[in-house]
Amino acid sequence: MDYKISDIEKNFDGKIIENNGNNDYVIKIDDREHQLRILTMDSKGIEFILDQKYHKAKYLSTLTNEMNMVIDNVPITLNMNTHFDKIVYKNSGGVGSGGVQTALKSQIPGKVVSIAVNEGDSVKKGDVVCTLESMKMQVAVKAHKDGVVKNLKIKPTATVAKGDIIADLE
Amino acid sequence: MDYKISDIEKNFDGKIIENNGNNDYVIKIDDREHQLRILTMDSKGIEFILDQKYHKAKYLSTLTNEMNMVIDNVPITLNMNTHFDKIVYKNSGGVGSGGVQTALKSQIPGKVVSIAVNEGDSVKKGDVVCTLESMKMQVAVKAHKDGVVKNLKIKPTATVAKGDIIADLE
Amino acid sequence: MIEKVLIANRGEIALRVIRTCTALGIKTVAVYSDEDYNSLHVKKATEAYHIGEAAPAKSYLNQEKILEVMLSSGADAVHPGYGFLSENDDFARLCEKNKINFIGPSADSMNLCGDKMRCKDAMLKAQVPTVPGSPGLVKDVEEALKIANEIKYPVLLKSVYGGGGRGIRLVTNDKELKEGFETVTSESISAVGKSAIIVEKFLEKTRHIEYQMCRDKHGNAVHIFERECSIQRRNQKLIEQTPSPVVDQETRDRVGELVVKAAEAVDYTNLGTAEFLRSDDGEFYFIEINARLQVEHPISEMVSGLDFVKLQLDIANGETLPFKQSDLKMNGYAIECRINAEDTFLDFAPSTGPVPDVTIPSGPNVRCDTYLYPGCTVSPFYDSLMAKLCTWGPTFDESRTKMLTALNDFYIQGVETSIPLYKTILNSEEYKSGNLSTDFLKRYDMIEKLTEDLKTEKVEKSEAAVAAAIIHSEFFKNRTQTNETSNSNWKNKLD
Amino acid sequence: MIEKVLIANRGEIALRVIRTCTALGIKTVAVYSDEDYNSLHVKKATEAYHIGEAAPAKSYLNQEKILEVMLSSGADAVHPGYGFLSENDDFARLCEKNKINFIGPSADSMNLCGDKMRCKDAMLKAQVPTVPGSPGLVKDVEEALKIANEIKYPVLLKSVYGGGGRGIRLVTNDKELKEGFETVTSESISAVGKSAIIVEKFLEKTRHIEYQMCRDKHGNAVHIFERECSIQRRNQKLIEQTPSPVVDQETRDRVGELVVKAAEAVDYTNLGTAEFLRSDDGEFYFIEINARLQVEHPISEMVSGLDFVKLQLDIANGETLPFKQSDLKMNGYAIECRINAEDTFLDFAPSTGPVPDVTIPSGPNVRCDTYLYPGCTVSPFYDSLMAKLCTWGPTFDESRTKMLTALNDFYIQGVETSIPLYKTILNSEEYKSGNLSTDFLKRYDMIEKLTEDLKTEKVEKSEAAVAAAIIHSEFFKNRTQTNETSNSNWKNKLD
Repeated sequence: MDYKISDIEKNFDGKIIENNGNNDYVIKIDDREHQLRILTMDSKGIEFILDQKYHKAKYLSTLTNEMNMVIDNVPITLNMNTHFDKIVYKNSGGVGSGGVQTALKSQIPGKVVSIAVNEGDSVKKGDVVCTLESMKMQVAVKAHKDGVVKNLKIKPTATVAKGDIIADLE
Repeated sequence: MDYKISDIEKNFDGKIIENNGNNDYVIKIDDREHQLRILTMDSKGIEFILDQKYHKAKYLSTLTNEMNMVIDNVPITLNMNTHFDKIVYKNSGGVGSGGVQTALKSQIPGKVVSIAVNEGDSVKKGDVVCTLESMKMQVAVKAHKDGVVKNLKIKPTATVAKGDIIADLE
Repeated sequence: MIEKVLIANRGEIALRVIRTCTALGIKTVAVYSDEDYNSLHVKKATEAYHIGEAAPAKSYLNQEKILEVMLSSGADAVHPGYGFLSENDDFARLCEKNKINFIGPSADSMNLCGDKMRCKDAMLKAQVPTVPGSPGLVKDVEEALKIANEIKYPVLLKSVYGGGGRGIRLVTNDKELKEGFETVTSESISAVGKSAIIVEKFLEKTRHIEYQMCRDKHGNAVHIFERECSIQRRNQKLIEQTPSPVVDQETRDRVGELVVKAAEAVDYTNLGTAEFLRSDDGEFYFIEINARLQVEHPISEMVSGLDFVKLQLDIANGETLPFKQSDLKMNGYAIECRINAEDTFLDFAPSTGPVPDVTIPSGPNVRCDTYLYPGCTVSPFYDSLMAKLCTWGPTFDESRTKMLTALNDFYIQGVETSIPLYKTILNSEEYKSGNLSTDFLKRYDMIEKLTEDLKTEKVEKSEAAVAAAIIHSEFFKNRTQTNETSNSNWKNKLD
Repeated sequence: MIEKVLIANRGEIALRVIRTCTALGIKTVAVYSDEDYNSLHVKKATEAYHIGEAAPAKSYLNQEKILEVMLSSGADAVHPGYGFLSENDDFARLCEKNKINFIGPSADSMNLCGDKMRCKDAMLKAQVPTVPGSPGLVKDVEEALKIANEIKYPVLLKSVYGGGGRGIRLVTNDKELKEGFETVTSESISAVGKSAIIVEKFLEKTRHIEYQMCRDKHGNAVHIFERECSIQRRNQKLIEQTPSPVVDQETRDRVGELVVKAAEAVDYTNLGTAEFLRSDDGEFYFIEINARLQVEHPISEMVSGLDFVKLQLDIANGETLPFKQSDLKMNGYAIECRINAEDTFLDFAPSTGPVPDVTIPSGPNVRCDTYLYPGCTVSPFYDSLMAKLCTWGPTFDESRTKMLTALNDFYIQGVETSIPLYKTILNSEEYKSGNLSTDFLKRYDMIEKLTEDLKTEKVEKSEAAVAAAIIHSEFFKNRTQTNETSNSNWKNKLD
């Protein structure tokens, strides 16, 4: 299996090569063999000793090809596939045909204190679309691309969650 | 429902008299009414505010008429019945007819280091039956009654758990 | 004698106050909003009363409701914490009127501290230096020129009606001042319809250094040393330490005497803080008084060995300070990191929500004041401070390395935190050498350094992460098979 | 310079050593038995090696196996903790031979400290007072009578082959001595076939007071104050505190000088402890040296501000002590409670097994050194010490009340603990007034007091317990109904 870690160039090739029972394994990552012993494991996480070093991982979310984990308190996103090159190709193809998303999403949760645009307005990337308040702070939500405001989804004093769509910019 | 707490003479009469929804209740214990709000609850425990005071209980074990809990770090055993007098009567009747148990149980876990008796020996209450080792300490297990040793269940170097039967004293 | 204290606050500071009261056998009354039913301060207090909706105005700022609880619960004193009503002199007066012991300064003193112009006046009279500039508004450009030449350029022209960077201009000579005076006046008039300008010396590479002050009701006053709080973002303190690397004993004593004068000048009682700017040439300028217990008080507790909440209670009880200035000795080095729920890479935007899991660091000389527990929630209604992580060491470096270990141990699931940034800062040569200033983050490109550090950390953990992923896949493959064949090995490991 | 330390131990002391090494950037190597795969010291070390079966002889006492790991892991030093191999001079010699830095005294010094007769001789030569009595064996009843009259009655007659209270007799006059001499001789002969008697002064209401000693490889020595450890059961310390309520500065200095002499007398290097008995008339008598870091070292760290493991590493590295005696100042009051897995009501019998849940107390000036975590196991193979709970305060009473709060917060599910007993002791007038002695528990009927306290606690919690039971019944009644009717209120509360 091929593994790719976000923000790191290098790919890793990893597999189990021996199961010695009693929760002891030999795994191979690229060209090196490692001793691995599972201490505890359930669907939420694993504690193990890799060679002579203890590690603790929590699985936050797992999809077929992507896994979010926190290992030794460091958050890491892994992509995996039996043949990694294909996936990279497919993904970049997808981005090419779809272009930048139209939906402007809020990156923070908060209460809407003001809206700077109306439907149909033209905005440039970086223009303020609305201002949210959270934890006594006011934070501006800015346009992520040039476009015309469509489907403005928010109202003053309404509450938005992280990831909620503010409007479409078409 | 009647409630009896071990080591405390007093009985308590308790019931719910109102369920106001939103996890708010009015309960009555003896003659006093109390406001109760559940904060969290599952099969293992409950957090609640009784009048203006927070409490946290863990349910360790529950039988039909008996409940072991730890409330605010204090372990408490409750007996409960719709009519408590009957139970007291029944229990004392049971003890009267059955007498003291014959089985001598170990009150600690440990390894058997020596056995002071043989089957068929007569022992008096307080005589040493065997010695166990645990945490580098040697602890004597003493006869809980006069009797003749029957069914000696232990062997030197064997391990016994807390509550295991050492022998019957008949 | 105070026997029952209502704490008109929430979060870690409410817990802090409860802790000392419990140890002293004093009963505590917590108040809580709809958002805080499951908060620790509710659980730890002797009694807890619900006071209203989540929005502060409807609960923690609701003076009438809080007074009602004080009276019905029989509390004889109130601790305001920081924020909320802590510097509201109306509230202090309301308590005074109802014979509730307000644990803090008198309403009059608080009012004076809160009025920056009157407070500055009081300091000038007491000969406590403030930032040089016009004593009040300047009436015309000629007066501005005269003052600028007295206090020396560069100076700032500020419209008192401005704010947030508007109506403010930095000028370095007479020509720029003349132009600037005009611009600031017109900007201010166009914005708010009027203009009123003050002139103030512009200080470069300033440090924020503050002094803990302490004065009883009999007029005995001491300072309990300084704290340096220069590492900030948007004027919000992030990391504090004591002693300051630029305050030696001579300076500590000299400025400390000014602090005692400052406390006397406003007839301050109880604990408070006098804030100063220190310019790069070593001069101290008074800015303002924080008329309350401060967020960063734990580090001063660590180097003084005193319990400040106990001291507050004793002073509120009318007791005399149990020590003189000469009895107080500074012992070792303490650092505080404010663990905020915020996204460093999103310009410190707030991050809120459920926290399913948390690991709180502990150990000798590690102190963590926090409201976090596994399963709690970081609410968007209140401020972003989740925890105050403090460490102490007999040397600065022992305190710093202890902090790094504690930051590594601190795990908060579900929200973004400032922990990674602090690791980068504490590892930087600039921090180690005490090269601090209020523009520290920008001056030394800390956010860029952080990006690099995070990448390095990922590289270090990559093999272990791949190993965890391999086993996870194996686990699910096996689990599927278990339905048919018995695989007790894996089964045992399932919870 | 030490760069990688193998810790030949387990439990809380292994964690303690790892903590300081991590802060100093020194790598750590843990070793573990079959019983300890899931122990925290395995998880916190840089590397961890399995060394054998659960029984100590097969793992933590297995010198060859531990040496093998030292060599293969590249460790350049070994920390023995306390117990296990820590006072085994063969092991210290094995390390010396293999050029591994043993963090402790030299093998020769350790050997001398471990031989009580030779050590006592060395102390007498150095004019450190020991318990008065015969210098060695007495040859007959006449010699015994002579010595008894020199050192004054009451005296103890002890057969050196006795032990556990056998072959020992308290006598108060010549007549009793003559009878006693005969009885002890015959008891000893009937038990072990031979007799050899020593005479020793019997001390009443004694206190156990010990001194932390510290000496570098260049002969510089200091004491780091005393600890009083009088509260014991079966000669095992339960509660320790520093300073001792009966040691004033004059006494501290005077006995402290003896301690430095004692360290020199046995050429002691690194950290150790000199134990004394203090008789009711205020005299101090040397008993023995503990040639290692002690269990109760945290309270001395708290009042001295020093990190003892760092100090050990520095001394092992051949560094010179960074302070003189006059630099050391005692600051505040510290208490330690040893949280044991034992049943107070079953004559302190061990209690072992899984610990599904645990809450570890924390907060300012609370330190808890422990291997416990939710889901861990208390093993029957090792000693019963689960945690060392320590508190500090600027006054004794602040330290004591802080300890009570921490004991209340400490929750350990699954095993019996000594926590309730400590609450009773710390609340007693006898403890508060410093009325300590090694027979404290019996003298003041503490077990009976505990029984009363536990009952009171139950009475206080009875209404809340009944309320919890009522709701529990309702919950199960409703859960049964939920199958038919929708009861969303209850459903929401189920996890």
